[in-house]
Amino acid sequence: MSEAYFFLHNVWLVPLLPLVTAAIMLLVGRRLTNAAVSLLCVGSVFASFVFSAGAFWQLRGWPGPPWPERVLFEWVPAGTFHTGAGQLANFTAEWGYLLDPLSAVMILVVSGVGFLIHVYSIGYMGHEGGYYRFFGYMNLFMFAMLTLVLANNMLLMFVGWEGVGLCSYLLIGFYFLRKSAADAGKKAFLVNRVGDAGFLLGIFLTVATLGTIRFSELAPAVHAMGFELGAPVLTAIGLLLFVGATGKSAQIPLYTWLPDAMEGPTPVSALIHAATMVTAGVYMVVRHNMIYQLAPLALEVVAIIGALTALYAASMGLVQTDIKRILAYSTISQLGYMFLACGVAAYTAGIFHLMTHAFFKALLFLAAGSVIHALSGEQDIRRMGALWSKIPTTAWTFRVAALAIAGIPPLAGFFSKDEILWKTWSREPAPFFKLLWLIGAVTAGMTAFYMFRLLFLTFRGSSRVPPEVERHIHESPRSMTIPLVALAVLSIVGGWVGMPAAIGDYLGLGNYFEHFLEPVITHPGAPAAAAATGAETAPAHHDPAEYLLMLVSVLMALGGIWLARLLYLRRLELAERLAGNWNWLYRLLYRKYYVDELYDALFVNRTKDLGSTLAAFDSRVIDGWGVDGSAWVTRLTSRISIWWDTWIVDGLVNLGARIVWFFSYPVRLLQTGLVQSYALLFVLGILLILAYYLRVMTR
Amino acid sequence: MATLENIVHHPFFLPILYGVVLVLVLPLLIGYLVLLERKIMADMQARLGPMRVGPHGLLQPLADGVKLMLKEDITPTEADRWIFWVAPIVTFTAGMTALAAVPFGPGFQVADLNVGLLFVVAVSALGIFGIVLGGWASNSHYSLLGALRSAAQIVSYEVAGGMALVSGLLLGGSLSLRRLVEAQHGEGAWFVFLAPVGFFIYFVASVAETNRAPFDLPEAESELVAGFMTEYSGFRWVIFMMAETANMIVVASVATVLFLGGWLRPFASTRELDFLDYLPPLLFLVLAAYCFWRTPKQPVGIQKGVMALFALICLGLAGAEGWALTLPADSALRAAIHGGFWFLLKVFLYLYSFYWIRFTFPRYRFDQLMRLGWQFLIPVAIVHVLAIGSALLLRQRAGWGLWPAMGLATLVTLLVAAWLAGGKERPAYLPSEPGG
Amino acid sequence: MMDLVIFYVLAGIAVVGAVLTVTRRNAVHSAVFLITALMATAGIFLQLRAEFLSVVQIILYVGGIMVLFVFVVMLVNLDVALRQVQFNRQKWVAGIVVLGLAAQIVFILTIGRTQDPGVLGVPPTPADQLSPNTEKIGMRLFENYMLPFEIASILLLVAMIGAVIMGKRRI
Amino acid sequence: MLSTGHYVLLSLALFTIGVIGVLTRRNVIIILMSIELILNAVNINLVAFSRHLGQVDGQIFAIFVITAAAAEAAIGLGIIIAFFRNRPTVLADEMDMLKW
Repeated sequence: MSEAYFFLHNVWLVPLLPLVTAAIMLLVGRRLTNAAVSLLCVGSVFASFVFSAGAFWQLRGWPGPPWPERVLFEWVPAGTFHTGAGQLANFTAEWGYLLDPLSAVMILVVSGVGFLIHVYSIGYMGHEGGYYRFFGYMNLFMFAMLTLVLANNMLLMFVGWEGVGLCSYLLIGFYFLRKSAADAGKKAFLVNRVGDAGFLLGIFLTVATLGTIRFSELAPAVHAMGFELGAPVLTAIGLLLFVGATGKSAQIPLYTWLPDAMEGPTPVSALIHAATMVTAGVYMVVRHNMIYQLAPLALEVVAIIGALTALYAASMGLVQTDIKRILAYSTISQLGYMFLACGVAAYTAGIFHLMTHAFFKALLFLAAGSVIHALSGEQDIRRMGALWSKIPTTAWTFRVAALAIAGIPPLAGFFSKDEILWKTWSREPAPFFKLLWLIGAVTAGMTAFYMFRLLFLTFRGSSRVPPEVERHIHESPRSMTIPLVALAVLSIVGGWVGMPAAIGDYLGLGNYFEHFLEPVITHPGAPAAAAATGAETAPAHHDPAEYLLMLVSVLMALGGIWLARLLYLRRLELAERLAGNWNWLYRLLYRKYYVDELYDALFVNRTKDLGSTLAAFDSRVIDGWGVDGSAWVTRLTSRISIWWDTWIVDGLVNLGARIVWFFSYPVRLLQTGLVQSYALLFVLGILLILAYYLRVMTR
Repeated sequence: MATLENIVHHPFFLPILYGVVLVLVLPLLIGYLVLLERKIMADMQARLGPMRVGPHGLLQPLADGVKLMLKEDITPTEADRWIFWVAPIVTFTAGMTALAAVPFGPGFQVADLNVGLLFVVAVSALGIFGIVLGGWASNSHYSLLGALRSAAQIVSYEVAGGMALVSGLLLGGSLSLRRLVEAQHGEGAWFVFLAPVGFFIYFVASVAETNRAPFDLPEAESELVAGFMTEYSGFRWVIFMMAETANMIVVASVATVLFLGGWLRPFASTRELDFLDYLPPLLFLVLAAYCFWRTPKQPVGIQKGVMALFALICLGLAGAEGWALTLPADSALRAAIHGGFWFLLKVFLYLYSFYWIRFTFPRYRFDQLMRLGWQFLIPVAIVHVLAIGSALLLRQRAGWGLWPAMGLATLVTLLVAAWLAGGKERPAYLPSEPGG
Repeated sequence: MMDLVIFYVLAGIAVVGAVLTVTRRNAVHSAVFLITALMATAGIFLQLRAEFLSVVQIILYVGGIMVLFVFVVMLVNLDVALRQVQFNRQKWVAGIVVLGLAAQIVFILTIGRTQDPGVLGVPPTPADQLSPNTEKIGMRLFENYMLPFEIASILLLVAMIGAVIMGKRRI
Repeated sequence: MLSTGHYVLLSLALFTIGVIGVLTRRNVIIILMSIELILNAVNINLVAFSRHLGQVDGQIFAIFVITAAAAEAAIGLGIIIAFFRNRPTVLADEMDMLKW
C-alpha cells in the first residue's frame, strides 16, 4: 500500500494496541501504579481511536469496492470440500481485517465512545481495588469488539463475538465477592451461549451452502448461485444468525441477562451493555444483509421481534426503581428499534440509530454512574431527588441525553428514531408494517415517559436522600465530567450527519450517512435488491406523510414528557393511586412479567433437576450397584482365590520346598558360608591335582 | 702400618667412619638445634631465653640431656609394654637411617645409593610407625588421637611432598642424591630457582610431615595434652624428641640437596666468585673473635673458661676451613670440608624458616589441614609435575632455553594454583579415614 | 660367604616375623611383625640387586599398606577380639593340608626335579646385568609393559574410589 | 655363592605360613595380612628368578603384584570398616549373613 493509505494499511493496529496493553495489565499489572495503568490503557485506546479516525478519513478517499482488506495470516486452512450445492469450495479462514464504510463507522464509534468511557473510568474506578484488572479486562474487551467489527470473515467475527462475551462475563462479575454479581455474570454467559449456538450453526450452514465465509465473497456467492427470493436455506441462515443476535443484543426471548448485568461497574454497563457489545447483534445482521435481502421471512421475524422487544422492554422500564435497571430496559427497547430498522431493510437507519444510541445511552449511563458516585453507591431512585443544583454538570448532561433519547428535535435521537419509523411506515405490505409503526410510535412515547420519570425522580422534586448521605454529595471529578460533556455534545450534533433527506435537502446536507453506507448494503446484480432497500422507495419529491410522522412522533414524546411531569412532579399521589388501582398491572410490570421466574421454572430448575437426577443415578446405580457391587464380587472371588492360594498353590510350593529341603540338607552341611572353609577346599583341590600330576610325572 | 693402610682403604672404612661420626655428632647437633630454637623463640618474643647454664645458656643442651637421662621412665599400666618400649626407637632409627644416604659433601656420605632419594623418603616414612604404635601402645585416648592424627597427616602430605620431589627429580634426571647435586652444578642454577613452586610445596609438606607448627595437630598442647607423647617421659621422651628433630634435619637435607644445591656454594659454577670460598674461615674467625671479646665479660670463672673454650672451637673450625683452602682445588678433602660447611649452613637456614613460621602462624584446624593437603597442594603438585615434564620436552624437542621453559611451567602452575585457591570455600571436610 | 650370612639372617627374620604374624593374638603385634618380615624381604630384594623394588617395597608396603593396616586395627580395635578363640575349627585339617602341599612342592623342587637342573642353581648371569636397576625397569616398564601399567593405574583408581565409597558413613 | 633355590625355598616357607594364616585365623585383619604375606612370597620368587634370568621382567611383575596388593588392601580394609559399622565383629566365621 502506498503512504497515502497509511492508516488503511495499518488498520490491524487498531485492535492490536488494546490487546498489548491488556496483556501487560493481566500479566504484570499488579506491580504497576494506578497512574501507569491509566496512562497505558487509556493511551492505547486513544491511539486506536486515532488510527480509526485516520482509517475512516482515508477510506473516504477510497474509490469504492473492493474495500481494503488486510490479511495478517492464514488461520484455518481447512482445505477443499463439497458445498451443499455440490460444487468444490476451498474453505480458508484467515486472520484478516476488512475495512468498509460499515466497519469504519463501527470502529469509530467503538473506539471513540470506548475512549471517553475509559477516561471516565479513571475517575470512577479510582478508589476501587483491582484497578489494573478492571482496565485489563476493558482493554481486552476493546480488542475483542474491534476484532468483531473489523473481521473479514464470519469465523473471526465469531472469535470477537466470544471475546466480548467473555469480557462481559468477567466485568459483570468484577466484584466477584458479591454473589449476585457472580451469578449475574454466569447468567449472562449462559444465556449468551444459547445465542452463540445459533450463530455457530448459522456459520456452519453458511459454509455448507455458500462455501465461503468471507464477507467480501458472500454477496457474489449468493448471487452467483442465483438463489431466488425467499430461498429456504437463506431464510434458515438468517434466522439462525438472528438467534445469535437476540442472544448478544438481548432481544426476546434472550433478554433476561441484560438487567442483571447491571451488577457490573457503571462504566462497564455504559461501554458493553449500552454502547458497543449489545449492538453487535445489529451490526451482525447488517453485515449479513445480502443474505437477509433474499430472505423476506427472516426479515419479517427480525422486524416483529424488534418491535415487540421495544414495546415490551419499555413497558417494564415504566415502573422500575433501580436507576441502572431502567436504563438497561431502555437499552433493550432501543435495540428493539434497531432490529425493527433492520427488519424493514433500513440497515443504514439501524446503524445510524446504533451510533446515536451509543452516544446518548453511554451518556445516560455515565451520568447515572456520576449520580451513584455522588450518592456514594445509592441506586434506588426512590431515595434520590433534588440533585439538580448539587451536581449541575451531571444533571444538564443527563437532561440532554434524556431529550435525545426521547426524540426531541434537533437532537440525535430524533433523526435516527424518526428515520426508522418512517422506513417502517413506508414499507410494503402496508397494514402489517403500519401496525409495527404504531408499536414503534407508542414505544417512543413510553420511552419519553420513563426517561423523564427517571429524570424528575432523580433530579427534581423534594430530596428523599438519607441525611447522612446528603451531607457529602459532590460533583464528580473532572475526569468524569469531561466525557459527560463530550458525549452530550455528540448526542446533540451526532444526528445531523444522518438527517433524513426530507430535511437535509433543504439544509443542503442530504443524508450523508446513508450515502456513505450505501455501497455496503446495495449489491450490484442482486435480484429484488432495488425493491428491497427502503432507500429507493423514498421518492424524489418528499412525501408530506413523512413530515406528518415526524410531527406525530414528536407529539408522542412531548406527551410522554408531560405525563411524567404531571405524575412525578406535580401530583405524586396520583401516581400512587394509579399504582394502587392498577395493582395487578403494576405488579406484573414491576416483576418483569415474571419472565425470570418462568425461565427459572422452565429451564434453570429443570436443568438442576436433571443434574440432581444424574447425580442420584451416579451415586445409586453406578457407584452403588456398579462399583460397589463389582468390589463386592471382587472381594468374594479374592477370598476364594486366597483359600486356593493358601492351601493348594502354596501347599504345592511348600511341598516342593520341603522335598528339596529334605534332599539338600546333607549338601547344605558342605555350604558353611565361611570363606575359609571354601579356601581350604580349593587348597585341597590343588593338593589333589598336584598329587595326580606327580604320579603322572614320576611314572 | 700396612694393616692400617688396608683398613683405611677397605671399601667399608669411610662409610663406617661417616656413620660413627654421624651417630656421635647428631645428638649434640640436635641438642644445640633445640637450644637454637629456644633462643630464636625468645628473640622473637623479646626475651632472653636460657641464660643460666653456661654463657648465654650455651651449655643448656648438656644440662637438659643429663636431667632427662636421670628422670624416671614411667610406663603406664595397661600399656602394651614392648611396643611402648620399641616405638621411640623405631622412629629415631628411621630418622638416623635416612641420614645415611644424605651427602653432606662430595663423597662425604655413608652410602651413595642409586635410589637414594627414594630411600630417604621410604625410611623416613617408617617414622610414622613409631608414632602410631607409641600412641596406641600407651593406652591413652590423647595418645591414640594424636597418633591417628599424625599418621593421617603424614600419609596425606607424603603424597604432595613426593610429587614436589618428583618435580625436582625430573630436572636432575637421577635418584642418586649426589648426582642431583652435580646436576644442579651442571645446570649452573639451583632447582629452587627453576622450580620454585615445587620447592614451596615441598616446604609446606615437610612442615606437615614433621608435625611442626602450624601443622602440629598431633601434639597440639591445647587440644591433646602432648599427643602421642603424652604418656612418655624420661629417656624415651628424649628419643622421641631427638627423632623429631632428626626428621627435621632429614627433610631439610633433602630440600637442600634437591632444591638448594646441596653442598655447592652460591654461584659455584662461576669462577669469578671464587673468593666466596674465603667466607667460611672468615665467619668462624669473626665468631672466635666475638667469643674472645665476650670472655672477660663473663661473671663466673667457669663461664669465662667455657666461653674461651667455644672461642677455641671456633678458631679450630676456622683453622680447618682455612687449611682446606690451602689444599688443591680438586682435592676431595677440601671439597668435603667446604661442602659440609655450606650444606650445614643451608640446613640451618631451612630449619630457621621452620622456627620462624612456627612462631608466627596460628595452628590449623584438622579439616583445614586436610583440605589444604588434598584439595590444594596435591593437585597443584601434580599439575606442576606435568608442567615441568612438558617444559623439559619443549627444551629437548623444541630447543627452548632452560629458563623460558621453566618460567612457562611455573607460570602455568601458578595460574592453576590461583584458580584452585580462588574457588569458593568448600564445606568443611572431615576425613573419616586417613586420606579418605 | 658374606652373602650367605646376610641371606640367612634376613630369611630368618622374615620367617620368624611371618610365623609371629600368623600366630599373634593381638592384631597390632601381628602388624608389627609383618612389617618386620616385609623389611627383611626388602633387604633380600636389595641382595638380589633389585634396589628400586626394595625401596618400592618399603615405601608402598611398609609406608602405605601397613600404615593402613595399623590404622584399621586401631579403628576396629576390640578387646573382646583378644579374648576370643583365635583359630577356627578347621585349623588342624588346614595345617596338615597346607603342609602336605608344601611337601609336594619341596618334592618337586628337589627329588622330583627332572629336566633342567640349572633352574635352582647359581644364577648364570652376572649380577650387574640388572644395573642400573631403576633405568632398566623404567625402560622395560614404559616400552614393553605400557598397557599393563595403564591397566594397573586404572585398577588403583577404581580401588581408591571404592575405598572412599566404603569409607562413607552411609553407603 | 647363593643359589636361586634358597630364595625359592624361602618364598615357599613364607607362602606356606601365609596360607596357613589365611586358612586358620579367625580375625579378618590378620587374614588380610596373611594374604599380603603370600603376595610377598610370590614377589620374592619373581625377583629371584629375574635375578636368575638376568631380566627385569620379574621385578616388573613384582611391581604389578604390589599394586594389586595395595588395591586389595585398600578395598579389603574399606569393606572391613563398613562391615564393622554394621556388626561389631572382626571374626571371619561370624560374617556369614549371606548364608541364611
